[in-house]
Amino acid sequence: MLAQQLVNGLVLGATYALFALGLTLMFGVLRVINLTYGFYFSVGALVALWLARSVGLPIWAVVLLGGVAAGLVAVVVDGVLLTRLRRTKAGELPSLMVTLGAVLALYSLSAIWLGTEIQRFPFDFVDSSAFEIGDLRISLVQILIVCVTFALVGLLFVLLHYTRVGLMIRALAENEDTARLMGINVDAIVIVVSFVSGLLGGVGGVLIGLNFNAIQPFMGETMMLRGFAVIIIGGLGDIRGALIAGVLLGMFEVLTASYISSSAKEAVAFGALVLTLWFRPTGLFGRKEVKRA
Amino acid sequence: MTTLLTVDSLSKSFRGVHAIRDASFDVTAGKVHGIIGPNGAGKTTLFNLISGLLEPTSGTVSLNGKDISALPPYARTQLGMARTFQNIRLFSEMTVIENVLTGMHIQLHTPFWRTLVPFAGAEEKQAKAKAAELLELVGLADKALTRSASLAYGEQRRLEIARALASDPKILLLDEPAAGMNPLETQDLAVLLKKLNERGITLLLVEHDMRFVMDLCDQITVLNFGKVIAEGEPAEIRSNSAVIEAYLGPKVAERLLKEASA
Amino acid sequence: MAEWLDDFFFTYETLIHGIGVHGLLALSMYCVMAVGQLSLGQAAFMGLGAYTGALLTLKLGLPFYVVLPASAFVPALIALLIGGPTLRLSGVYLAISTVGLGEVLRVIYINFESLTGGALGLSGIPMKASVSLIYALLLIALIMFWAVGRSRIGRAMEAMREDEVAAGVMGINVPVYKLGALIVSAMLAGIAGCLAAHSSSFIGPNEYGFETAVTILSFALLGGIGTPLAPVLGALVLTALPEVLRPLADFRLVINGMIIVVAILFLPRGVLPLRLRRSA
Amino acid sequence: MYRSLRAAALALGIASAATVPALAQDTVTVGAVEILSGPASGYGIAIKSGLEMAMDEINAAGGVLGGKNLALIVEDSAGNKDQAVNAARKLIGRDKVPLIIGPTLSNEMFAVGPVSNGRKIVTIGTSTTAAGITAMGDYIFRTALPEADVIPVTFKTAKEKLGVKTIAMMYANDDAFAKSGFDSMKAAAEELGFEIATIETFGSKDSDFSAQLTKIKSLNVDAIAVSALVEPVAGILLQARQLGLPETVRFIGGNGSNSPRLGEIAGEAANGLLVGSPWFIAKKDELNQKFVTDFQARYNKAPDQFAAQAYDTMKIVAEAIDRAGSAESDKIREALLATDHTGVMGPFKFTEGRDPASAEGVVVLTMQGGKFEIFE
Repeated sequence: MLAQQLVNGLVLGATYALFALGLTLMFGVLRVINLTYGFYFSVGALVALWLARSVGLPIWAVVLLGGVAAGLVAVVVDGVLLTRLRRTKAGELPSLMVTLGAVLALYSLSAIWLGTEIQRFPFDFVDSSAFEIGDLRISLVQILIVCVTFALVGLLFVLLHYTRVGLMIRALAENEDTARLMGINVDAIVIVVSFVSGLLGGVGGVLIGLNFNAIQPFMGETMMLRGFAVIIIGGLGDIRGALIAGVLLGMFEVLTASYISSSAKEAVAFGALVLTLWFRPTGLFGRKEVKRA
Repeated sequence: MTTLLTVDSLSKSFRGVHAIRDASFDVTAGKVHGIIGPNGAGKTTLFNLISGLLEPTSGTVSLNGKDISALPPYARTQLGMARTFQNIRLFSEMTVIENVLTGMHIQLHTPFWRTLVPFAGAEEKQAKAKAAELLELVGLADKALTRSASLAYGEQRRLEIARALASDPKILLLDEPAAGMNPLETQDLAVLLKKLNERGITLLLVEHDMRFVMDLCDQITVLNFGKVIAEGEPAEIRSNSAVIEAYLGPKVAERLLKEASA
Repeated sequence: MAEWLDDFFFTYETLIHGIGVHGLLALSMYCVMAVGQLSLGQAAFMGLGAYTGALLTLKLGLPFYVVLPASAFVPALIALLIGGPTLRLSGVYLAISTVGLGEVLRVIYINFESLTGGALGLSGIPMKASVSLIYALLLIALIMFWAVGRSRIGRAMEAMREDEVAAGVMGINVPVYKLGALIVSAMLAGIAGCLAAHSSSFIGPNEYGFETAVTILSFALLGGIGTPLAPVLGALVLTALPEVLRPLADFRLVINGMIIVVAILFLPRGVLPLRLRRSA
Repeated sequence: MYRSLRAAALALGIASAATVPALAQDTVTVGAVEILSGPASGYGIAIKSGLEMAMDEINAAGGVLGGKNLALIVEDSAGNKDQAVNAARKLIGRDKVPLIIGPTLSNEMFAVGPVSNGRKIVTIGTSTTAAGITAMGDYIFRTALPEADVIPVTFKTAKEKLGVKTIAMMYANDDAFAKSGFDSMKAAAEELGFEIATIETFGSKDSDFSAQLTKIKSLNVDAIAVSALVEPVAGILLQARQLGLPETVRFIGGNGSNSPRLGEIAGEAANGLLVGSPWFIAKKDELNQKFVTDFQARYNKAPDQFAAQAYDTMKIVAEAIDRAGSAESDKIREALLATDHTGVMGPFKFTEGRDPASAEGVVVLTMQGGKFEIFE
């Protein structure tokens, strides 16, 4: 049973990490806690669902297009909501509040439009077979989730550290004014970062929708609370931290449910969040950067 | 000749980059002390360390012999330190006089419910009289009820000084007070600062305008790459080879020094 | 009293209670925002007050004049624990940790079944919160905030809201003011929660979540935070609107969300861009 | 303060007077509070359909009290307890109805009950299955069979026909409906002498149940009883099969699983699930057949149990009004207690505690190929 539970924990943790990647990237570069992020997750899954049902596209196309659609939505949302605040240097809290209002409106509108009933991909859409090693069972979708998560972290790392765009993104993350002075087209980089974050969120939505067969407009909202815990524990803006914190959280939740009590499972994420805030507010790997007033 | 402010072996690094390295100097009570240095020398960082907006990596700052390195900014203000900012930071929605009254925060003690009673608050009345006086001093008396965001640039700088004076500081830190001013405004500012100094307020200022610094200051500390490279009276600084080199590069410095000695 | 008036009060009693309670909640939000902070935990503090009050009434049978202060005290204590570490950090930490607080409390309400009734909540709470009590407390809170706003403390709070760093340099003890504001706001939200519990007879663990927190925020942002009266008017409008315009009910959350967006982007000083006048 | 409230009241009163529907003297009006908008509106709309169809049949057959028409005002609660109370207060205070049908959810009923009972207005829940509803007061009735009556029938069938001895239990612990269903399940399991291997909980919005199911799998139980709304139940069924839980382990559902959505989401994974239902569309008696045909013709969709319960409730109410001889709440209450009605759900009486008297009409269903059928 322990082996199976560790697999369960790894898969659950990978979904948390996958969800948190784009969220932490957005904060790391754009300095915004963007609450509309959960909506991109829903958009990815809903678009993919529509493509799979009505157009009949195969899985790889659905994952990709779901991600792209979410990325585009992210760019539009960022443009409408945050450009103005960025220009006036309005700070963290107004940005957080504006995304808060927007996400409430977006979720509610899409719920009115699409209903809140759970939808699922067609039954034969993915091979539901599983590998069996003794008692241990791992399904293809689960393997896909873990692999995609690690692959995306790798790709993101390469993008940030070995490309020109990555260099510009990091310069923007350090200081917007300096980046501008260095001749970087900040507006373009903001669009790139929004798109990549949205894409990550969207891909996460499709894969997690595939695994759990539970797609509906609010699916991003439930993930968002876990996402917060992961990015704070991992350190705001820290991609490696998000991966490790996500996997650890998944493991802890599963092990708590199996060896302590399933009703304690819910408390793990927020317990860890509270402890982090108390003892290590900049996260597991966060740099010390405490502002004083 | 008592020392008011002592900076002792102060260092600050941001993620491995040393912004201030082992800086030490004293500010004598009643003097005007200038800090100069080329762009990026660490002047503003030094100011933020002295006023408590940043925590030093090592070293100490003492005021009147008391180590204040661990104190937050508000506590330093209570001990008699005040400052202005390079990029003006007024409370822009407030009126001009309210900005000054905010500066008096630590001296006022009337409990809040007194505002419920009409005609109460002798303390508030005195505070307003003092604020008006300060505005008079910086030449903003007629703008007391204007929203501060609508002041002209030079006026905003002067309001910042009035606001800083409101806490009755022993030492006033001015971060590039003449930045963005035209020569006439700069001249007025120099007159104002001299007046303050005559009232017994010690001034510590960072400034780019060489002539302004040389005219005004009694003592000058020169920073380059976070290090103190020279210290002395204006005349000494003017002829210091290290300073000239820091500002103009080694070649020009050599030529200038040769010309001077020829 | 005329019979129709009696019927009128009966028909709108919940709404009248609701407006008063929401007014108190809007003030509690105002209190945090007045020092430039954002708490998404007002719903959680409200829930804490509601559960504290309901439990003291139901299990111990304490009189209401003991219950009400107690339901302000417990949230205040939690605010102290949350605010201590997070208020030293940048504003987003308080916002996120208060969201976390709401979740932690929800899990507690659900799991401590013997005390809190779990998912079934607590029912049969006696209706002790009269209209006059609710509105009297709202009035007192308004007057207090008005007085504070006009005083040197109000000036310090406005300074912090505009520029925290500059306010600190003015000698304002920024951390203490922030913590104080959070504690007072938690107390107010707790009182509002207790009043709500004692006017609706039933409370459940899922009522004090994220959506409620955002709704409270939209009260404050609709009115704006220039004066304490503005958020109360915001609460009045947003509470009465779905009742007056029933077809809007489906779009209630959409409207709340849009109000926040529009207020932040286009009306940063609120729909009522008033500013409290100090006599200077 | 009070004076200004009164002034406001006067102002509003004038405005609202115009919206009171002008009802003729020869009409008896009853109210209903149901969820007509928002995520759970499906339930409320089904109930409204059942109520209105029954009302039209009654009026076509001569109405009530010797020729008066029966009328119905349905107010929306949107699934929100405050809105439910506001709606009930409006029905009582402004429309002066003697009786309210609804509200839809048990949570809403817990908020509305004390208000309507305090005004001595009869309130009848048609879909509120939680424990403790009717205990709120003498004027609170329900026609919905509480879970506590349905579950034992299902469990007994599982024991007798499938030889179930050891069970695991799962429920959504943040959901009042699921929790109250679980309480009934636990009581029934203890009553029948089942061995409860473990009790696992989850959140009603969770989508990952692998930890709980892996643990249950290692315990080798005969059946798993699940109390939750249909979405998490479907997720549990799918993941259970994915984790290789053998098909011989039966799932037993509560009222939440009694929905065709289960087959749509879970498909083959739901095969073999058992659930008890107070009503089933394929019940063969003539009354039910006619109801299903008429409903299909009128609304162009098949009725569900909520519509069926509402339909019977409206008929029961009409009969009670006739027996009471007047549309006064107190008299209707007395008359309701003497109900003896045969409807689409089967024979119906109230207990002294104002709950349905018998669970005779309960049928045990099983899921096969995504559809429910009667379990034989």
